[in-house]
Amino acid sequence: MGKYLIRRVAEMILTLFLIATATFFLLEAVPGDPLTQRAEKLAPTVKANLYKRYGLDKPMMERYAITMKGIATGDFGESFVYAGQTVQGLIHDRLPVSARLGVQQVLLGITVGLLLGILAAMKRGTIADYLVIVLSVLMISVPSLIFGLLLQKIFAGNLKWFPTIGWPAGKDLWFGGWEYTVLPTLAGCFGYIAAYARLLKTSMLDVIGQDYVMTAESKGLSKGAIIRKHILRNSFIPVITQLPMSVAMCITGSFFIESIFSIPGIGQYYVTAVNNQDLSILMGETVILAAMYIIVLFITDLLYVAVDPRISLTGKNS
Amino acid sequence: SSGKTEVATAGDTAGTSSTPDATASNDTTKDSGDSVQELNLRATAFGNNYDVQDMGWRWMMAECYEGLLRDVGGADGDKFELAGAESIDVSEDGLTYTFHLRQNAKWSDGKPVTANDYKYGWDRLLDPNKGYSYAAFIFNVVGAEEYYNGKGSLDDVAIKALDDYTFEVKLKVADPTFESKLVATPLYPTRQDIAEAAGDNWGKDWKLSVYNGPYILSDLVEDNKMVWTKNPNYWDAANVKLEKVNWFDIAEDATAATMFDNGQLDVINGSGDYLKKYDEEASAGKIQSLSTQYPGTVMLGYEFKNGGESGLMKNVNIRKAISYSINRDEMVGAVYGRYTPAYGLIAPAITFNEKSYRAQTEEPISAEYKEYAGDKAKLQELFQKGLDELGVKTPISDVKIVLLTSGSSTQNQTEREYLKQSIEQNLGIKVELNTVGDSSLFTSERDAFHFDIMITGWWSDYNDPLDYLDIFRTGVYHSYGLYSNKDYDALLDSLTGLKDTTKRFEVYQQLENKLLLEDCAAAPLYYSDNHFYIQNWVKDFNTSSFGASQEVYHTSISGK
Amino acid sequence: MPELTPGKFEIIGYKKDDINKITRPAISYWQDAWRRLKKNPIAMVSIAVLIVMVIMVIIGPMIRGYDYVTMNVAQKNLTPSSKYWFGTDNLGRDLFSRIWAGARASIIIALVATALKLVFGTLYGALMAHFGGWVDEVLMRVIEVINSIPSLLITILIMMVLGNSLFSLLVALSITAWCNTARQVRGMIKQLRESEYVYAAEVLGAKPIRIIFKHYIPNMLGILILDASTAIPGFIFTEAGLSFLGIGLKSPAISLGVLISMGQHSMDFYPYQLFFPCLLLCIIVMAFNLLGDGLRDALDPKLRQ
Amino acid sequence: MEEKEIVLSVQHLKKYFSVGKGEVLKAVDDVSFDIYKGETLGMVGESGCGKTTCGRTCIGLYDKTDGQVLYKGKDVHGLTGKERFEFKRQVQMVFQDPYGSLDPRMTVSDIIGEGIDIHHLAANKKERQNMIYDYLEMVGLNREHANRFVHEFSGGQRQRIGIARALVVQPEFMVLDEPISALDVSIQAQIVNLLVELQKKMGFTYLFVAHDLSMVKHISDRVAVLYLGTLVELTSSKQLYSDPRHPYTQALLSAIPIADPEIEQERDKSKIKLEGEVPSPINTKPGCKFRSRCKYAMPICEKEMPALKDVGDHHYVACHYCEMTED
Amino acid sequence: MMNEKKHILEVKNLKVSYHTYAGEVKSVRGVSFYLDKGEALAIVGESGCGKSVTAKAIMGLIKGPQGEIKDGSEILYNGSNILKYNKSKWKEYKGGECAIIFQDALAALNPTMIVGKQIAENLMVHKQMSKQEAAKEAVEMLRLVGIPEPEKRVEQYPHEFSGGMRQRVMIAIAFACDPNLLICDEPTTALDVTIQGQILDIIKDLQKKREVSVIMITHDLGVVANIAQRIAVMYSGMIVESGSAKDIFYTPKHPYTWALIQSVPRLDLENKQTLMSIPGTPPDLLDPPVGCPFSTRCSYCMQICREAMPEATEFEDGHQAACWLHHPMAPKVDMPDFRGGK
Ligand SMILES: Nc1ncnc2c1ncn2[C@@H]1O[C@H](COP(=O)(O)OP(=O)(O)OP(=O)(O)O)[C@@H](O)[C@H]1O
Ligand SMILES: Nc1ncnc2c1ncn2[C@@H]1O[C@H](COP(=O)(O)OP(=O)(O)OP(=O)(O)O)[C@@H](O)[C@H]1O
Ligand SMILES: [Mg+2]
Ligand SMILES: [Mg+2]
Repeated sequence: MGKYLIRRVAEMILTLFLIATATFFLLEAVPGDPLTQRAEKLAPTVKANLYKRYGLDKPMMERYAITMKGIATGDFGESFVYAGQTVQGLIHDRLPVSARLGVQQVLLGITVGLLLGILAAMKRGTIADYLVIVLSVLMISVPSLIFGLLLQKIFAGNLKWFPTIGWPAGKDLWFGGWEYTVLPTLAGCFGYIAAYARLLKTSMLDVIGQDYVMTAESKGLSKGAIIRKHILRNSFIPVITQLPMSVAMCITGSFFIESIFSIPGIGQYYVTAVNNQDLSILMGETVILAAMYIIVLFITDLLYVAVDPRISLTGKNS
Repeated sequence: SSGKTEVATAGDTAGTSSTPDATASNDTTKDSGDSVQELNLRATAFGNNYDVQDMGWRWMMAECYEGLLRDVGGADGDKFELAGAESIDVSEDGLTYTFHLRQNAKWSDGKPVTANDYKYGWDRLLDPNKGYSYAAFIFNVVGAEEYYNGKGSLDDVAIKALDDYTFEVKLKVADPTFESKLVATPLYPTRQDIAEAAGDNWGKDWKLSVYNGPYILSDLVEDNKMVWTKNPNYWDAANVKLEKVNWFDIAEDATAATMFDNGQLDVINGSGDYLKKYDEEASAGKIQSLSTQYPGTVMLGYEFKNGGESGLMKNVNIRKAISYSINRDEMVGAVYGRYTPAYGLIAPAITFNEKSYRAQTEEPISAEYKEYAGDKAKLQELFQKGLDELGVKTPISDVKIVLLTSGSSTQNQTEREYLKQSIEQNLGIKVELNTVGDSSLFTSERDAFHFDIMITGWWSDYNDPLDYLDIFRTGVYHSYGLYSNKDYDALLDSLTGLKDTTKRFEVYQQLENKLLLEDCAAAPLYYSDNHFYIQNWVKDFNTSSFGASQEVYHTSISGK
Repeated sequence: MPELTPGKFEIIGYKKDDINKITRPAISYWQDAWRRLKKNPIAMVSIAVLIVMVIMVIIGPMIRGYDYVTMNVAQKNLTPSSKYWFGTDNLGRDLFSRIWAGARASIIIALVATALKLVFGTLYGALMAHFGGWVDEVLMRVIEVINSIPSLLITILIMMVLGNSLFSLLVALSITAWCNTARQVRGMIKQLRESEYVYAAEVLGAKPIRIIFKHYIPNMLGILILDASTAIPGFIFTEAGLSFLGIGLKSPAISLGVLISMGQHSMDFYPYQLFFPCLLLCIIVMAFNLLGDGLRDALDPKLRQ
Repeated sequence: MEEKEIVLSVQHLKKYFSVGKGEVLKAVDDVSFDIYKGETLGMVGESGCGKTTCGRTCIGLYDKTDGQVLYKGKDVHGLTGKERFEFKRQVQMVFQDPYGSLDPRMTVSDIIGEGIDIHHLAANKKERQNMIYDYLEMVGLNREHANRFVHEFSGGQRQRIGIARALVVQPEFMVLDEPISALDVSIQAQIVNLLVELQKKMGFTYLFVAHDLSMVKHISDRVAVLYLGTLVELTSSKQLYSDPRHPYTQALLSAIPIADPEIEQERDKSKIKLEGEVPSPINTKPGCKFRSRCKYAMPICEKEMPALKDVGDHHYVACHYCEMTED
Repeated sequence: MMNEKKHILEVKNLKVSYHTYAGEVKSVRGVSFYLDKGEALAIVGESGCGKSVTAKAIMGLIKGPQGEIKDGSEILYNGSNILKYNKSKWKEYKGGECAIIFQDALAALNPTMIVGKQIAENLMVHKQMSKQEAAKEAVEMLRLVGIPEPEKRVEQYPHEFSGGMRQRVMIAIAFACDPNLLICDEPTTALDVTIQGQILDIIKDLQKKREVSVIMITHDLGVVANIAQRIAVMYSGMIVESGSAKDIFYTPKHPYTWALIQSVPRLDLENKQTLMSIPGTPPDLLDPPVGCPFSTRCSYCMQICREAMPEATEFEDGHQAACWLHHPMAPKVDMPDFRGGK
């Protein structure tokens, strides 16, 4: 186990290094640089000073080395566009906000999605099944931005049940100000509901056809017991596989939600940074997001083992 | 419970809060004196730059900081009021300016605002190592340009603090526009001790700043909310009525409209279809409306270096044909639903001799435009003439020009489609769009000369027509297609030291005519403006062109 | 009960020809799958809807006789009427024509991106499966890296590098999507490689090329078709999302995404400008999804009889 | 037995599979035997003992781990180019699973034609077609089956198609990997009859793998008994059934159920009951692999793997106990 | 009834169809048989003839919308028709009265549940045991079926067991609640003969000890000979012959049974002697023939066989066969004498 952990961590670090490298060169390939805009009206000497200050005057490979060294020491540098903003600050201020939004969306999405999936699988071919299909297609076809605005208009504007914009801060960062989180969470979770409902339905249908379900039936177990004890756990593997994707998506994917509800999260900042070619911030954010993704992948592997005893951590299969 | 909730955005003023004054916006029984002096405003982005010398964020700085003069908006353009200065002495020759500073002006930490603060700010502006782009505002100061370019030293710059409350500046040549530049934030004072203590972080971290304006920036969460509170140390604090100003970062117009309709926002900046809706409400007396001109002109720029991708932009007739093929009236109505069609360069918001410059002179191309307007045959003839002059044999229908645009909003999109189609329909040529998402890519495309025409514009920094005319001087900005005309430059130079206003006015006229009518250096499309809709309980809300676009210095709430 | 006569009780035995007679009709795997699909009303409705869609995106923009590009400012923002069935947009263009033109672009983008994804993903996956060992490891790492970088970043950056064009849009869309196909193909080939009929071909002395084209590809088609039928709505949807960020198509080209993002801005005033493109998007996505479900059933070997 | 031409000679063949993390599965562990021209060598052993692996390694389908397989004197795994190609024609295989071994997306004529195409055995389309028809009829199917897909056929018919596919390249040696175990009795007889008939007509050499001992006895001249990857007994089929030596073979033979209630119920008492668990083939310990279930197990069985020894009349057994009782 | 003993199970005219995209598969087409207490009945027949479907029907495992038990079918368990059972009676019947052992034990065991729980589950449902009691009993059950170290083994997952042990776990599950009726659906097909022998011994042993009635489904006549007292021969969804084991093995009356018995290779045969085999393939149940389903492959086929299904002819002591050859008008044909080879 210890050996396994060490190997896993080494692999993760290697992957992160590759990701950082890929991101760096991808960003280099984009024409223009983050200072073009700012330096436009400057005299040549002053411009040169500015480029020097951000280290953009150095050749690419040297900058690559510097960037990598920075990342290794946890120093991503400061924003090129918004003077004074650092990745560290970002992690401190914005990441928790996005994380709560993401966690709430994914949790709600998965819960409701799974319930709908079970419903659809158990009532296959009935109205309920088709209703779930239609609902899930609707949920993925209508952009979350539109959902968000509609929810805002109806529940904050007309009914005044919830505040229009805002997000809990300070001591409420994690567990307070629920009323502020209702609409954004709702608006963002539809995609997950749809995805998980479909996923679970498919995999449950697979499992229902298995012989051991028939064995369970022949024991005289009730339908509910069969679903709970025999079908669900065996249907979870594809659901777990989907998890890292959702986590990766929920950070950058909440861009629109964050923007319409004025939520100071990482998604909004990320898109702005991309548009501004804000190299240092992009590097930092990408590496952090990737790290999160990789960690979730690792957790997923643990979950696999927890769910399916046939899978072992060290060997792929036994 | 929400009362105890700590929330980054207090969107609860009308939403979930149970405090009576928040929900009862139509509660007439309340005495006006009871109203909470708190104003809720919308912004679409926070500037993230707290260094006045950088002028990064004018609308905030104009309220939280203060310079020698304050720009105050009015019905007929902007006026200057003394602010940090109590009086200004100008020498006979117009070269020496002596500012007598207000002795009761204080920073938010209680320290007095001194002449040295101004000197430090101005010195900083010129510091070649800092690279402030607005340094050119004071290049006319003796020794300034040399110092900035590394050829002189700071000691030779004629900026002096004669005593704590007397600040003196010497100019190289007399400059009637100098005064109008004084309202610009780069010429605001900066506290040396604090700025130097902050070092590299000066202007980056708002918590390190001190303020000398009516309000203090007291809280800020990026992409979310900013809070100003009244500055108790402000010299005119007695006349500042608002205790608190909340700025919400609201990205979507629809969200802002929802909040405004709910009374969660006190002022909204109308645009698109919302203009119509709120105009109706305003005429029904439900809300107040405030619309003013704004010193900005949007135009088509031509590529002068190579004549563009097509090589045709060197010819004035071709440029004119393109310019005249656009029906500005229709465009303004169809694309924006606001703004004023532009046939000149200088926007109506610019005043000269206390009156709108535009009101005093014809727009240069309005007459010639009318000759061609809507007449396809004549326009194409003009274009053909240009082709002939260039010796280009390509039939007009095979001509293809590239229009460079950026931005992804619906308005951006509609705008470029409108332009493309107008030109195509009227001239019978092809217009290809070169569209980039954001402005830094726009800059790199532009600098690579991948266009014939582009959408560009100028938003004035100080209140003088010269600010507009100067942008077309040879080699000044890249942004206008590298137009270069020696005669034009010479004419601009003749203004240096010219104090006679009538003479200056004449030269301005000549310059604008030469630029637009003779050379067609750009095709102006429209002049910018502001449309604010204000809740009835808000009093004395104002707007200005060179200060704060949403001026809340004297604003108060009553009857909410 | 037939009549019992002594003549019927003569032993005649069986005929040689009869004993090996196959009563099942001679149909191919695909015919068989198609037959099953035909029995699935929902899948058939989806196919019908898709056929109508294809016809409509070809002729739809012409039906009303209004050009979907040329503006007519005098007629802007009209509500649906007998003249303009779906109303007009903010430059006075017939929305009915525009919606079909938009759907055309969306569908073409989705189809081409899917094709790119399939081709590249298949090749890549085949490479991984074929070489195995460290090549597999390295190629797998590449996929892992691509998957870990937020796809939004990759998409936007590709659009920036290649410029705002249809081509770059396609590249940007497919570049993150092929990973999944590659993985699937890798898994499939690894599985097929162990299958007895591939061994049989090897025993016969078949060269790898032959095995790939005669055995691997035909046997993966079912999975790939399924992959495609889920990828297509995905692409339509992603393109729509990009339009919201302003990195979709270059005007005057329009897609459903562009129409929806434009419609969103006027949804307070002209909700129909948002409603119709959304509705069409829903119908297309739903049709592809349901067809995909149907295909899964039809192509599933377990349900084969 | 007089000297016969050796077609295939297997010498100390080993085939290990690595099953992740340094563990090896010894599917075939040091197996040696010869196959003579024109004979049928039966290979039996319980499921998973390495019969398929051994068969496949013998014809070069799997790489060997160690040892040697000589086909007509040439190393099967060292063949290249033309020789290898020719080898693939001369040696064929019929697969265990009639459902999995035929590509479901191909017509019968393409399946049978594949060998013709690969080895260019037909000059033109017509000749190819005729060959396909001939072989279809040879295995007892009709011409009209040529254009059908395999899922329309029953298991027995499929297995015939598999045989036709192998026959069409005119091989000399065939590995029959449990060609009947997926079929039910009435069909099994069809296939076995066909195979016997073909052998008589064309003089094929067979390696016949199965775990159904009665069928193996029926078809084989000699029989090899495999246990967990090692050869435990090898002799003529008559000898084996009348005088099994290895305790495993004895147990196996006694356990064959006989389709006769009286005999079967009588025999029930005399059946040798094997106790103990079948050990895992992964990371096996040294010593005799059968010892955990063997009632004659001795201390030496723990330590030393018994070698295959001739106990007379070409009857080979690998067992310490037999060696002792022999002496 | 010819037997004095009360039948524990009686199946009457059972018809089961599956509705597939290809059409209606008539898997079981009117099967009738009975089973007495403590008796072992073997159902033999080739692959796909409807043995498993019959078993599933008895177990109540035929499910809509695909599967359908046709009207008129009756399955009487101790005299009451299980097809008319309500939920609670079903619950009691399934697992409690009647248990089943499937062929592929790995597929039939839940891969994500420890073996002990899978056994205990049954006990908790039917014997109202507490968790602890059930767990203890599960260990005993494993011990009963001869799994060494059962205390340790109950905590393991099915994939950690060998094939034979998995099959024993299945048996343990089936026997946990002392069922009166045990259905074994090819429990040993996947196992080699030595393990097969062990499994059969366990079943026989339990049968003797607890007086369980067993239905043994297989197509291995050796297994049948080993275990069965009575035999039903199925062909194409019907029972073509049934009787005591000796009747069927020594005096079979149906040509299909003849062919079946003859095609089994016997150890006493000549080497490479041609085996008797049944030519051709069984009919497609999608579109079964009107007449006798075996007529297309039967060497004694008569015109009448193609036209009508023969009725069962009763011989001595419950031996029945459905063949036109036993009609008075038919020519006399005896079973040919080349047992196991020509
Ligand atoms: N490709 C492979 N990778 C790893 N292990 C394998 C592989 N092929 C076979 N094995 C293992 O090798 C052993 C022998 O397998 P093999 O298929 O040769 O058995 P067999 O005697 O043919 O069995 P059966 O009668 O079931 O066909 C088994 O334990 C099997 O799990
Ligand atoms: N779920 C199902 N859907 C459709 N057809 C089915 C289904 N289950 C069984 N059948 C059909 O019913 C017929 C009888 O099947 P059954 O499983 O009873 O055969 P069997 O006698 O048990 O054969 P085997 O010996 O191979 O197990 C077959 O033709 C089969 O195709
Ligand atoms: Mg095998
Ligand atoms: Mg069965």
